[in-house]
Amino acid sequence: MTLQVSDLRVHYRTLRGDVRALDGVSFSVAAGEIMGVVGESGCGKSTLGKSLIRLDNRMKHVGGTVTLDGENLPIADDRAMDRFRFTSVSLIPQYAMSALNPTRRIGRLVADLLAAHGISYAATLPELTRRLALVGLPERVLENYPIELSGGMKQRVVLVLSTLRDPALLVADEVTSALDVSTQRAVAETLVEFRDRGYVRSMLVVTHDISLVYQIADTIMVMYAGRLAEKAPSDVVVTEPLHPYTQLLIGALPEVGARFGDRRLTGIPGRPPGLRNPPQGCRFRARCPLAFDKCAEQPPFVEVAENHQVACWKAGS
Amino acid sequence: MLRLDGVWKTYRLGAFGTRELTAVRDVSMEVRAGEVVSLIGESGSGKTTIGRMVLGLASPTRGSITFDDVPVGGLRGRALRGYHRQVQGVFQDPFSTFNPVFKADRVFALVRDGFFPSVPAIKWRRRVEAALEGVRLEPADVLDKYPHQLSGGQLQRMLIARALLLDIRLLVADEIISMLDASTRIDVLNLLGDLKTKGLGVLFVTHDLALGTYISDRTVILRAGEVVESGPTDEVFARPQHEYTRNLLAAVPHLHTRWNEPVK
Amino acid sequence: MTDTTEHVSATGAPAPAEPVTPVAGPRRRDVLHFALRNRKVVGGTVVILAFLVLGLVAPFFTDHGPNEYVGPPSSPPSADFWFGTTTFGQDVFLQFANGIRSTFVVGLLGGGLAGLIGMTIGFVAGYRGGLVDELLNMLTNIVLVLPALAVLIILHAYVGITSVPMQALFIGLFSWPWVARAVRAQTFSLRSREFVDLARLSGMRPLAVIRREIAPNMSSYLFMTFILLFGGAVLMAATLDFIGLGPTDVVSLGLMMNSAVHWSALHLGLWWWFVPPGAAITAIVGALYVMNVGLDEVFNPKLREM
Amino acid sequence: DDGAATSGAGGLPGPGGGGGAYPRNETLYTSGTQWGPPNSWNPIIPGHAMGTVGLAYETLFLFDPQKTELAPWLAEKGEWADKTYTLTLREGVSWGDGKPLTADDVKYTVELGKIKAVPYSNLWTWLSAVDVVDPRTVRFTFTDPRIQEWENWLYENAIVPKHIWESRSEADITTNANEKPVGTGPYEYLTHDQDRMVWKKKADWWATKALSLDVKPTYIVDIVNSSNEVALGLLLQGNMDLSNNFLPGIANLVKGDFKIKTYFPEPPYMLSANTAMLIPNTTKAPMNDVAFRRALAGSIDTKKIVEGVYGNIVRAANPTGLLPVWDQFVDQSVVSQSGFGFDTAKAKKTLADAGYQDTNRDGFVEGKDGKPVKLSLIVPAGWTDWMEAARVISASAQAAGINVVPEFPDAGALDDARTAGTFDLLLNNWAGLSNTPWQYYNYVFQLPIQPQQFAANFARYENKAAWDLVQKLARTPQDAPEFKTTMAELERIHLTELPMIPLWYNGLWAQYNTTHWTNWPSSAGDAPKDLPTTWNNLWEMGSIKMLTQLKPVG
Amino acid sequence: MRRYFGRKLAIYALTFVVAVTLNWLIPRFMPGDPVLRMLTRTSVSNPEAIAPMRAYYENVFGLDVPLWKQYLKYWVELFQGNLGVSVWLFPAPVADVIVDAVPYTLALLLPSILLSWWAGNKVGALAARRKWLDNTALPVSYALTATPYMWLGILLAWGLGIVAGLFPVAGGYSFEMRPEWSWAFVGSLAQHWFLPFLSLFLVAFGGWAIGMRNLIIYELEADYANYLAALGAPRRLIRRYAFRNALLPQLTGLALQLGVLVAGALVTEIVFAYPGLGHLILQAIQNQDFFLLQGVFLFIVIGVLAANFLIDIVYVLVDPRTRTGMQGAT
Ligand SMILES: Nc1ncnc2c1ncn2[C@@H]1O[C@H](COP(=O)(O)OP(=O)(O)OP(=O)(O)O)[C@@H](O)[C@H]1O
Ligand SMILES: Nc1ncnc2c1ncn2[C@@H]1O[C@H](COP(=O)(O)OP(=O)(O)OP(=O)(O)O)[C@@H](O)[C@H]1O
Ligand SMILES: [Mg+2]
Ligand SMILES: [Mg+2]
Repeated sequence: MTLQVSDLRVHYRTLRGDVRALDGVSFSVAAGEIMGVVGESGCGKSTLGKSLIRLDNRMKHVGGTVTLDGENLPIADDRAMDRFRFTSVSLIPQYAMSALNPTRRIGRLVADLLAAHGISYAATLPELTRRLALVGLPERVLENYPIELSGGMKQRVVLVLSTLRDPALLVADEVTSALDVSTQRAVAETLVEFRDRGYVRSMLVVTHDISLVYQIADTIMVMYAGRLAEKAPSDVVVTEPLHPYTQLLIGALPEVGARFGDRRLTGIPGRPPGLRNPPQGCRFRARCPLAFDKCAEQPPFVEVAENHQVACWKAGS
Repeated sequence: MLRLDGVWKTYRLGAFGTRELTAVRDVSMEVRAGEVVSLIGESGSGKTTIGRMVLGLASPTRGSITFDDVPVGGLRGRALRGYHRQVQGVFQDPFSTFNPVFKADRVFALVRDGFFPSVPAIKWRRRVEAALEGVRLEPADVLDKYPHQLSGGQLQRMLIARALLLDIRLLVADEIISMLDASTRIDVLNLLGDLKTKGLGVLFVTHDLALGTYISDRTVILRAGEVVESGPTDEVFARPQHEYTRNLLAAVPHLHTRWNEPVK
Repeated sequence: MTDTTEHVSATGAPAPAEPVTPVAGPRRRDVLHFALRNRKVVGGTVVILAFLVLGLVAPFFTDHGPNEYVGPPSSPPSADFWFGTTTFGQDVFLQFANGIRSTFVVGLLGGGLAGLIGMTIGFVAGYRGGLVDELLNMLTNIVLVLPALAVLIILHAYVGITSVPMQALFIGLFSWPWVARAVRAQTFSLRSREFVDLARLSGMRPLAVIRREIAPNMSSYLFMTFILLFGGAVLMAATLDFIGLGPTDVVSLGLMMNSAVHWSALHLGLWWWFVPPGAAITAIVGALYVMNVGLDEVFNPKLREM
Repeated sequence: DDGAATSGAGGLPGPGGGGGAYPRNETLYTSGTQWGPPNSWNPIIPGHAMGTVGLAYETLFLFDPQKTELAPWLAEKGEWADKTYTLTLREGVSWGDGKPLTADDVKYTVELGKIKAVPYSNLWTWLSAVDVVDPRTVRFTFTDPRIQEWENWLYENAIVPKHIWESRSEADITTNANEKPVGTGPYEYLTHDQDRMVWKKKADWWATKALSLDVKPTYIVDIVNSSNEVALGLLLQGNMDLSNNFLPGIANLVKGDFKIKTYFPEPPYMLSANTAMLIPNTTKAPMNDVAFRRALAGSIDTKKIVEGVYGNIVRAANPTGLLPVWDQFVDQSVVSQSGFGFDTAKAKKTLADAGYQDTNRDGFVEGKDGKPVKLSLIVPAGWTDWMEAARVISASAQAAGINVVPEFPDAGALDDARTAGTFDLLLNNWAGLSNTPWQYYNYVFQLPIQPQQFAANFARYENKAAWDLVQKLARTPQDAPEFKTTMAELERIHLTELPMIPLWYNGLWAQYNTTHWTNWPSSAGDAPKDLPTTWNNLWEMGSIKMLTQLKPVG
Repeated sequence: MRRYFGRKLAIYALTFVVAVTLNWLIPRFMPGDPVLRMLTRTSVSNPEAIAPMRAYYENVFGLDVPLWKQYLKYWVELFQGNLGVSVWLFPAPVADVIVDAVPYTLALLLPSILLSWWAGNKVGALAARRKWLDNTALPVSYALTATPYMWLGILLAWGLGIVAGLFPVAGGYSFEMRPEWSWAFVGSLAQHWFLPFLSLFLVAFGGWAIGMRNLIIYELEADYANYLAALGAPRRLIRRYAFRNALLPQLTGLALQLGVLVAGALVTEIVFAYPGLGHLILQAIQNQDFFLLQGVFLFIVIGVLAANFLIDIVYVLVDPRTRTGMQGAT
């Protein structure tokens, strides 16, 4: 087992009180697994990704533990985490387009970063060029400034840079959202390839595009309002979802060829609850067609089938 | 109803317009009443530019755009206002279509200021409520609120309601759902579908092929400002003629089908 | 790259930076909430108001003019003359209070005019774009590199600056360029926002679009700009007054320093004559700058200290 | 002001130290003349560096203000014979390059006046010829022997060396900076910089032998004024020996223990240098009315100006406006009969009697036409003492019901207004110390009125009789009994008509620091009585002798 | 990049032409006549002399030819370095007068601009990361940048010069000295230079420190800083990057500030009776010396334009963003 997250709680501090963006999340990711994290906007996906690598100064670790390969990740301690970053855990941020210092040539940037970790740039250069070639970038890009590269190129540079030290875990946050369909496919397939080549052991792919994540992930985890709703192998989530939220979500996705006249798809009525004062019990209750009295109580996130966990009172039965 | 004939749009850039950028090249197409035409293309292919020209927000460099055989480009003042009574637009990002400083229902007040200054307030309010109900919004839910207090879906529906206040015949919908959550998207699409059946013509701009097919009758595929393929939606998707269209279709992620598997 | 220049104002103090975060309605209450809790904003405002009140009220409590010889010459601060007297026996405190008044007038008028010109040019250039933009931009650049004080000196030599409003006018005429640049850049980014298109689809004319749609989105930015312009105008006026190029028929803080120096207050040890006016300018302008930074923190959540 | 008097600007090598320093006890530091970087040593055109005329170039005569008569200098004597004047040069005077001074130099200098751009070109309207009789004798033949004006010329204009100057073109003569002045005087040009002018004593000077006069300072460093307070600072620190600046507050320092002295140890501290006049524009109503001018004159609280504005370093003017040196010519009976003094009540009555009434009850009288009278008194911006004085004048005139408002246009605009006659009231002091009161009355009454008045009669007051008297005065020797009667008549006209209103005498600002040099001119019994100044045009009134009287300390 | 420079140069050239033209125009259409001024100075009292002297001076000042010729001549002479003749310091050529004064002004301006920029940025960057420094340096910086130049000058002159007697408060070097290469002389120069320099330095310093501090805070919030932190880069590296990037707007700020700094220098020179352009400009005004005023103004404009251009070049060298795709921008 590579990553083990148990009962992780991370809040955002605001003047109006804490936003409980992650409110008791437990899951694990196996070695070699690509796990997709999906959910509506604001459900806490990025927070989860960030928590595993770097809490920004507005985030607060409230509870829970994270272990990687059996070793505890001190996620609340910024300094102590430095030992793990880049080498054990790494990140492709949502903002890959602006993640590179605009006034440094890319080669220099990499060299600076490596030097800071005590690694020789010259020694790493062959591997670096090999990986750049793998994602279709010439060695020349190292001489370029970020502004001279297109969005897709920057995205791939960040991908190579983030995985340069073969981290055990890579968090890829919305890496394809800003791209064209064709580039999107190329980048997504590269992620899989990197896993296959062992450049990264496991991966957390955060996105809101279920169709996309279905293409590459082994497991899909559905989040709702700061909690986990369902986690299962991707085929299972897409074909036999158990949580009513997952079901409605999948049902709202039009397929190429689906026509308005033929079959009318429906959305999920209502909006997710605010996370500052989330309701007691099941958080989907207000929008759930199946809601009943028991839902006033928080349903546990339990395994209902092999590798299939759901947090719903109705799902187990 | 709406016709584009050999439309070109060239932007002048740089000092005193010394550099040129052709965003739209020789585009011809047509939107009829009660028909949804989707305009599909990757980023920068000129979709928005076409939409803006149709709305009279930009004028074509060459070629003509006519609405009921009246050229749109030459409309000024009163005539342009008359045109906007019939043709309206809804844009990609609902949050930036509403001025965040003001309450969301200001968009209705603006319509009244611009087109119906003589309608009394009470009567106008009733018409707004009717329009909101037309897009399946509860007036009490959305009136008197600031944009950020409303969801993207609600906002997009308000914009459509705003357009409906004007008895429009053509709606330019520029990526109106790309910023919405999957679950809300479908609501907006369904609404457009309903309006179409009531005779509204829609120019549906999108880069999402899956959504393009859901309500559209005909599809125009655009690449670098040029039309590469157009025809009835089913046909274009089932039998893409152009290499570019085929590549595009192949890259679309399908639920239930992986990229490397044949499409079911 | 133009946009990077907007961080620094003409006065060297930080200008409101970063793209505008429009302040939405209920967030207005937020703004007030944060403003009232921001030490910089509150402190700055208190200082400014205190001086303003002093300038407005104090002259009413005496029956003689600030230039009258009312006391013994060159006497140090005392109960009768709080800030002492000049070599002629004028009441320094009275001059001080009157000087603050003209300081505020210059700040308001000069800053206001510069703001008005800068905004007009910035809005028009940013909104219209194209050739109009090019021309206005060129104008802006020209005025920007002309050293304002040198131009004002030249102007004074030829025209003569004879009253506070006139001084404010000239100062306003030459301190707008950075505002125009900044406003242009902001307008440029706001212009492409879709609510502008929507307004046009609702039959709004360009001027109305600028006034009713674009400007309200920049209100916080414009306010901060005005604060900086106010401070800049005050400093500029003090400089002009000091070198004897200001209006001479009123009392101003710069003129007080000018007189003090001219009548050898430094060597005669009349420190009470030249210390208060400079201190007041420093305090007013400093308070404005501090207030500006405070407001920046209020309007820009990124900078808010938790 | 404690510590202000500590000397030494700190740390710098003191007297005699450092190779580049001027020995302190041989150097005189002065200021008050030069307001900009020294840039011209051409004695012919105005604006030359301090000492160009006086230290380097010299005049034929000096004027002795104590005795009010010319004293021979480069010339030994001069004699009138009807319309000719014969001048004899002193023996043994030589130029800085060793060549002797000759009659040719004098002839050459006078004939420079034939160039229109030379300021004394008008000389040739009443002079007809200059003849060299022998190397030491020159004869001047006049068409109109204006004795007073000629004497004025004789001591005000420096003689230049023909052998050096004759090669210069006309334009060159009036535009050349003459950077290497060669003169007959006791000093030669050493160096200059932006903020200073340095003169060095010449090895031999004719007056040492001829008159037993020896200038004491080896170096004179004249510091360019940037402002009066800088001068005060330097003076207090002992870094300046003679300041000819207007230094407000100096009275306190003279009384204190700062080693600072002035000519008089008590008010007015300074000698008087010129008369500050309030000039009404007599072409405009109501200033064209004598009664109004009289009321205006009586309404002004001169004492307040003297005490409040100047702290007693000036003195109130005699109603005639004649400087104290001319006291012997002031006819006291005329003054007591027609003089004026500050009396608000009387001024009000004068106004009322003349028909000026406050009909609209705003506190100010209206003109005879019933229109409000509002007179602006202009004073150049930046002339702080005059600005204050203008405020006092305005306040006291207003108290008498005359609405005078001070305005401070810039100096150039004021020049324009004065020259073109577009002002109401202004202050002016251009009649200063000179060899003859003729100059004063020429200033007051000069005719004809030109569209532009450059130097005199700014009031534009036309009185043919007075002007005839002034011309008569020009031709009358001072010792003739006629001179006195003509003066009395002019004084009477001036006081009854008041075309210009004399207010106070500006001082011959001079303050000395006695740390390094003593024996300065002073009113004290046996002290020298020369004019203690470096101002241009005053060296030739005997200031040069001040340098021969100084004594170094230690 | 060629295009970028071309454009910049065009703007500067245009500004220059406008400034020169204004400079030429104003004295010719404003009241106040230099010839009159000269006549007044020479106190021409005899009426017959006025006309010939007027003609003579009009010729000297070049005012006796048609306007367009005057304008052309003005340009031609400008390029020959001939700025006309000073009225106040007649007959000195304006160019000479300025050349004599410029070394002093430059000696004040260059070090104070460069040092305050350097030190202000350093301190600002430090303040951005040390709370205690932030709490002390920042208020001081605000007070400094809000201080009118002359007031600080007056305070320094009074406190350190007059009361404490540590520094002289007038002149370019001791009046007891003759220029030469000796330690004593250089020391004297430095001693006279120090206070005016200090007051310029301090005011400017405050502005830069605040600017840098705020910019650094923005930069540290930037995405690239976050990304680097996520990759475990040490704070040192991140701050180095932030500092470098924050310097760019500070550089543009420097260009914008030049005019203000020059103005500050003029006023400071006046307070300290320092023999630079400031004193000249003041006297030129008081003496209505248009030609000198024009000359000084022109000199300042050229100086500011040249410095701006220099900064533009430096900017391009340090900011890659100006080199690509930004040709359209100013
Ligand atoms: N800096 C912050 N301060 C306060 N609340 C925050 C902050 N950042 C995020 N949140 C809140 O935390 C919750 C989770 O945010 P998060 O960014 O993890 O969502 P997400 O699932 O990644 O959404 P998206 O799909 O839009 O990226 C949201 O309700 C959001 O409003
Ligand atoms: N106002 C403008 N001035 C100059 N160029 C423009 C302008 N608007 C658009 N363009 C350019 O025209 C081209 C087409 O732009 P357009 O916005 O129409 O594309 P799009 O297909 O809508 O792309 P997207 O999917 O990103 O919205 C782009 O290269 C764009 O940069
Ligand atoms: Mg678009
Ligand atoms: Mg009246």
